Amino acid sequence: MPVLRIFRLIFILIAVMAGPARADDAALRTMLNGLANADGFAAIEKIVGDIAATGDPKAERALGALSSGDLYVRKADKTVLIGKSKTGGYVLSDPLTGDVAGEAKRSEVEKIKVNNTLRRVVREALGGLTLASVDPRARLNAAETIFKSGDPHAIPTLDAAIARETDPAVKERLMEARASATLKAQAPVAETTAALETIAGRGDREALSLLKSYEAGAQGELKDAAGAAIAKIEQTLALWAAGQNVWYGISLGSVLLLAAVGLAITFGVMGVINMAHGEMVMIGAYTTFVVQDLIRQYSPDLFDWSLPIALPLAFLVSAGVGLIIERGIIRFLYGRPLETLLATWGVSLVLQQTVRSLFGPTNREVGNPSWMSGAFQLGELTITWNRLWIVVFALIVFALLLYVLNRTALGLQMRAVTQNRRMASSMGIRTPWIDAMTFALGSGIAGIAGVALSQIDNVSPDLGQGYIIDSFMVVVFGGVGNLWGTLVGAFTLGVLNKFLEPYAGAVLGKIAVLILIILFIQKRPRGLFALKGRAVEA
Amino acid sequence: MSAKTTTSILYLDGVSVSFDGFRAINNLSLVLEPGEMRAIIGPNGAGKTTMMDIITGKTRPDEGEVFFDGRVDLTKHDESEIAMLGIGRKFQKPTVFESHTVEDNLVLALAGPRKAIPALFHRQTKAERERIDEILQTIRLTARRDELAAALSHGQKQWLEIGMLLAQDPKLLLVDEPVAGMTDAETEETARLLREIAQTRSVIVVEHDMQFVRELDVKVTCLHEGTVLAEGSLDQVSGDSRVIEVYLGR
Amino acid sequence: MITRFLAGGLERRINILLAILVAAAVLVPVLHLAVPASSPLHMPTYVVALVGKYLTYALLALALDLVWGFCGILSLGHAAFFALGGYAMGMYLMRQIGARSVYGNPDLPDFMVFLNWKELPWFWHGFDHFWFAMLMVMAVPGLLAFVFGWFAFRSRITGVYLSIITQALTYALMLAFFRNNMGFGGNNGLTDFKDILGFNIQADATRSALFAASALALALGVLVTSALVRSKYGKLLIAARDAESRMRFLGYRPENIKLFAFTLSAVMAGIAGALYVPQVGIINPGEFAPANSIEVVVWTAVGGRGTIIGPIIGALLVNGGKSWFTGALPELWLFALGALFIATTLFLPKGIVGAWEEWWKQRRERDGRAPMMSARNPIESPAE
Amino acid sequence: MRGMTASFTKSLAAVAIAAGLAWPSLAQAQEDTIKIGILHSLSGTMAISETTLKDAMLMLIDEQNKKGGVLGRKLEAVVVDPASNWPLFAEKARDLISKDKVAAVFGCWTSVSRKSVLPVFEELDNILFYPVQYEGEESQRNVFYTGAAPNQQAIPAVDYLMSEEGGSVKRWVLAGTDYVYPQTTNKILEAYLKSKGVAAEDIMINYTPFGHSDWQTIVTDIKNFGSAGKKTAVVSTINGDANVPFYKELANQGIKAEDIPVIAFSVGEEELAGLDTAPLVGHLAAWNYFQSVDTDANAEFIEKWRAFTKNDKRVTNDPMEAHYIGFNMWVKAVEKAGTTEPDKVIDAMIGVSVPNLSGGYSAMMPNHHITKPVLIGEIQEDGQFETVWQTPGLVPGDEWSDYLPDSKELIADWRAPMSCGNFNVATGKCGGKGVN
Repeated sequence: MPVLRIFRLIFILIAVMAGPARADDAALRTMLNGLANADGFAAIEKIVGDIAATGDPKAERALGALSSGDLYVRKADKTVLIGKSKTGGYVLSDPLTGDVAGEAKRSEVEKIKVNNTLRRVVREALGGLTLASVDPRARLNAAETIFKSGDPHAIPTLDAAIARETDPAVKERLMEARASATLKAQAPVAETTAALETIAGRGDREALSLLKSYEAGAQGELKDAAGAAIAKIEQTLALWAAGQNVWYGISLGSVLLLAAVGLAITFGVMGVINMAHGEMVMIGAYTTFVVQDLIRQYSPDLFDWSLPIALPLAFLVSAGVGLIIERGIIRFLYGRPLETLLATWGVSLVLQQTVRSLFGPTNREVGNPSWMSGAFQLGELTITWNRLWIVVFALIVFALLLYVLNRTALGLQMRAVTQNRRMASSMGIRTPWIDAMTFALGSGIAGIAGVALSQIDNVSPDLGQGYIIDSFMVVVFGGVGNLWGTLVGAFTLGVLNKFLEPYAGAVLGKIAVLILIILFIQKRPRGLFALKGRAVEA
Repeated sequence: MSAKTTTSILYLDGVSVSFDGFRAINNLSLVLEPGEMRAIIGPNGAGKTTMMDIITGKTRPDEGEVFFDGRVDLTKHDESEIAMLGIGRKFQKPTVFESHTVEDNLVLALAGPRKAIPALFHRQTKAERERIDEILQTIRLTARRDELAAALSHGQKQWLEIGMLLAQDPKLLLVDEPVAGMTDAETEETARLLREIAQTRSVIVVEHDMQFVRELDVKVTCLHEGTVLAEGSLDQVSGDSRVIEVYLGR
Repeated sequence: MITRFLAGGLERRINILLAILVAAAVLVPVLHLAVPASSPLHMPTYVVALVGKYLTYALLALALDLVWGFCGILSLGHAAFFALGGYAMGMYLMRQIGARSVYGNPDLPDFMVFLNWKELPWFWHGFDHFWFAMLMVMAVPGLLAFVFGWFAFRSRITGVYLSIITQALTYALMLAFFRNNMGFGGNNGLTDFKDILGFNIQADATRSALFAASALALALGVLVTSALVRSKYGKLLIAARDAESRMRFLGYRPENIKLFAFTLSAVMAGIAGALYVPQVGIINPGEFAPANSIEVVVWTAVGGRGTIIGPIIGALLVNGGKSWFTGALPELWLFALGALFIATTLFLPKGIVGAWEEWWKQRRERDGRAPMMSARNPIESPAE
Repeated sequence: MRGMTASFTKSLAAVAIAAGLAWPSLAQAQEDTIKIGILHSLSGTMAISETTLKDAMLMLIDEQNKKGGVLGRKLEAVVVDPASNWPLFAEKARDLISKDKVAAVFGCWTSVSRKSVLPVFEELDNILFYPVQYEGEESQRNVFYTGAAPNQQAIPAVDYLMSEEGGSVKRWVLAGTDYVYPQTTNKILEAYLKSKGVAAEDIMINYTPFGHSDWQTIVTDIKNFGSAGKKTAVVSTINGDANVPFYKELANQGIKAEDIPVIAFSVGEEELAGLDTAPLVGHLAAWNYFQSVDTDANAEFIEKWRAFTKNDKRVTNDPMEAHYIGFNMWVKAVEKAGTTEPDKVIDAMIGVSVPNLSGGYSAMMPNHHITKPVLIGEIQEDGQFETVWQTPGLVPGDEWSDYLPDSKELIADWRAPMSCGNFNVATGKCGGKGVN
């Protein structure tokens, strides 16, 4: 039984805290080598328990390696070593000291298998080992581990830890862990009520989870107290949930904005219905893949820089493809928007199949650099770094684009050409060159959108297809020819979608948004930010 | 409702409209009597076309009254209803059905039912044919009746469009710059045509060409910044100092 | 009145086309059923099934051409009407299975048994009856087109905007039909049909009959379209395409003119879908995919929009090409299709038929004959 | 008008004659090779999964030819592309059988594509080998199902998670793409879990559309559902493309396999190749084969596969193994029957047993499903799975689930007297044959 297992572990931990004699390296090594003969996960679990009982910080390395599946048995002498894979085999090192211990071929070693349950046990063991650690983060984690397991036997240890703790944040966590343990300890009513309050004060999901399981087994006054605490937490969480919907909406909106903003240029400014827009995004994503692949091969240290490196390249590659498309096809079709639709749809098919032939039909792996991975807590909101960066990135791209269109000579010429081609031409603007540049700019923007989307979506030849309809909806909804419209449109649709999703489900929510757009267009055929007056009608 | 409303064919009073804060028409009042032809002049942006848009129902005024034929409030009707009431409009840029023949253009314009389903089973009557022959004569396109309208010259398209207005048999014609892009001879011819039309209908002509306006020899209204600057005979108006200031130049 | 209307559509080229279709409707079943399999004249089942399917595609392309070629409404959602007609037919065919379904439930189709449904949803009632189903084949797409068009045309949504919202429409329908809870079989759609009007759906005679029905339906479609575009209404349609505001100032309501064509076109597409389903044996939400609608546009463009023969030739050629490519050079199919899109818009803006007509006209003029003045197939692309 | 009608009649006659004369005679199919049809999408949305299977089949056929073919004749692959378009599957199947005269067809991935071709195989009496795990609830005379039925994947997976070793899961999220396979699998699992005493409020079912890419809300829901104080696991029947963004979101929101494990039925080595698996270590999949399976047969298979595709990083997956088994079964059955005639081969197939890649033998059962071991694997950092649990013996595929009220009375047996795909043991009638 897992509960028993945890009890035993905690018991061992207490023993450690009480200050038993430190086992020497040899004893630890013997225990470790016992893993070579362990048969089944249960046996490994027992050894992990024994090792943790020694309380020797040197065990940390070995346990960590076990948890990440890096512990091997050398078949020749049945010793347990850490192995890091390299081509054709492993580099071995000592599990306690970390000293290099030679190399081995794939067939010469056998991996010590771990599963989820075992990994959790190891995590808890490591957590226990570190309650007295010098690193406050480690102590914090240890407190969290005990909070979740809530073992009553840990109370004395926790009291000791609380007494010596200096860091207020860690101290708070320790108190909460103690409260958690108190709940399980059948303590007197007053003490339990205080514990309930402490936990309720935490106000997060873990606290709720703990209180709920406590409430299920409690009676009378205490049950009511727990119920009240639960209600209080749930109320706060409901507020956070609304905030969370807004954030998710903004995040979805930023993805839509990225996908659509290039289209706002090619479609909105130039009137080209670019059905190959999605493929420009896809090319940007594949550029990222190629950049990462090269970095992995030649310079793995630069991996965190792969996205900044990929950005300009993706822009150039997509812009280049866009330029070829514009010069080769679209320039013959100006003024015939519906025909550009057909031709660019053809282009999109060709591009998809080309990429499929070059890179294969399967998804390619684009990794998240460390700064794009993981999440942080903002109150009860889990904000993932990749989403946050994408929101920031989308806004930067938008701002840059506004700057280019409104403040640079190229932007001025672009607007001049769109508004009155003949006049612009007679004023000496090279209109064909401006057309090509505008289209290339729109395509290039799509390319850098691809870099961002590669972080959250499939990188496959179909990548673009998934965004093309949504992009058009955003541009049309926002009002063609108006960048601000695209911005507002993207975020409105994103937030709307996310508020509908919890009630209607993902599918119906999306259908509802589409229908709303169709109805909206009836009301305002030119979108949210349409220009009025005589000029637009002509 | 004043007496003026009931007798006039067109009655505009205190009409204003603005686009995104720009006042295109500002407290405009204009009265047209039945059988009258009126020329409207004014610099670009004076609100001439917008005024036509208001009369034909394309643009709704923000405020003011627009009455047709003494009783119909035009602000409550849309373009097709207004057209069916008897107001025909020729656009600044000649707008004809380019992929139809000259004759078909007139056929489609002929007064008659405007519903979709009856059109499926419509057959041309003798009376219709004769009316078309007559109009073709009037607009001097008999020889080109079977050609596509797209093949016509700019001036001929203008005429065809006037012909379509005739076929529509309206009480009031709004004609926007009918002689733009025409030769002198054509211009003269057009003036004659319009005078002929004005014998039986009311007409409003918007034009820049002062020579042409002179040939029409009718009452002139000068618009400026969406409001009436001067009204009277051409000589009176062109003598007005403000008109000279803003439009004719010194 | 109707006969006179239809007779108005007859014209030399249309006659030839109608003759081919009627001949096919008669000859193919004969070659398929009566000629022994050993004879070189025998027409094998797969050819009948394949060409029968193409004919329904041709009818769909013709329906699109009516609104796009003649009225300038580029619908990117026509496959939706096709699919709705198909679903109506599929529902009838499902009801015909009765107790022969795998679970042997006489009252519920298999997928409902699967989902633990206890009774037939209301919208499935009536589909036991062939004529009711046939009515729905036309009514459902027609009604959807009517309602959609009524709103859209009244709001004066034109050109690109209209195209994009028709695409949104079919996309929304696709997502909706994918849902299992909608009661249309979800992703798998409707399949496993047994018989139609009491005839085994896989029997050669049934296939021949379906083929003949498709050919005749296409012939009827051609006749109606041809008569339509040659009537005064047809002229209005083209007028609405080229100069909508002019029409309005002449007192017409272009929205009504368009609405009639749009609805009629949806009904034609629905009929095409209804004939398609028994021949391919399945209908599923994939038919609503926006890409399908775009493909229809390509058939029409390749053949020549604004002509009656064009979309039919386009549908047959492109689908024939697709069948051949996906069999012989599978990797190249998308390249070929993509290139076709591009080449058509760049080099054959009027499609094959349009290009041929132009060439013919030029030749006649060169030969010094009287130029054939005709407004029959005006396909100048209108300004948006 | 008379003239018009007359010209119409004349044209009709002319065309009739022309059509009669122009009908081409058909080329006779060649008889010196045995043709095998390969019906997998090479373009469109399913190309991502199916292209690999086409290559696998080409390799298997190539290997067989090196061994001298079958019945002394060489095999010839006929590859067509149904382009992820379901009606096109039916058209291509008809082409393969009628025009190319193939002896058997290996193909399809999605259920709908299989449903689309079923009538064709029935009508033209040919054989289809279907290599993908599916929802069951079907047994057809002309189809051999070499992928897993729900009881060969879903139920053992849940059993494992309920066990102490698997983490004693008490609370379940059943997340899937909204189509038949997840719907059915989840229905079966729901009934199964309830029969094991799981309360209704401890089961959360969630469906998303195909290609769903914004998983923020759902992953948060899962996290919240998992914080009710009971050990929670996610059973994922999320299809293909949607998995990558799903797992990315999972990793980023910090859902660790130790806390809320996700077990998937549609995520294999091929899908993992498109993912950074480091944050996903420990999440699970249930299959009948993993590339990491340590047997000689598998090592040889992988080596040949990499040589054939000239790519030493190419991965193998479960549906490939299904084709491997199916193809070898077909070869054996043809040799047993002494002919490639589908009718005879179908009868000869039942009882044929061939080695699978996980070290045992798989046999074709009378219900046209096969026996397989069930493996549970955890995702590793290198994109492979490591088997953490395995059924002690082979599990026979159960076409009609015992956990669905309408199918528990049904069985399939294609051997002679019964010869029925949906025999109702309660009424003693064969369903598909009709009551009238």
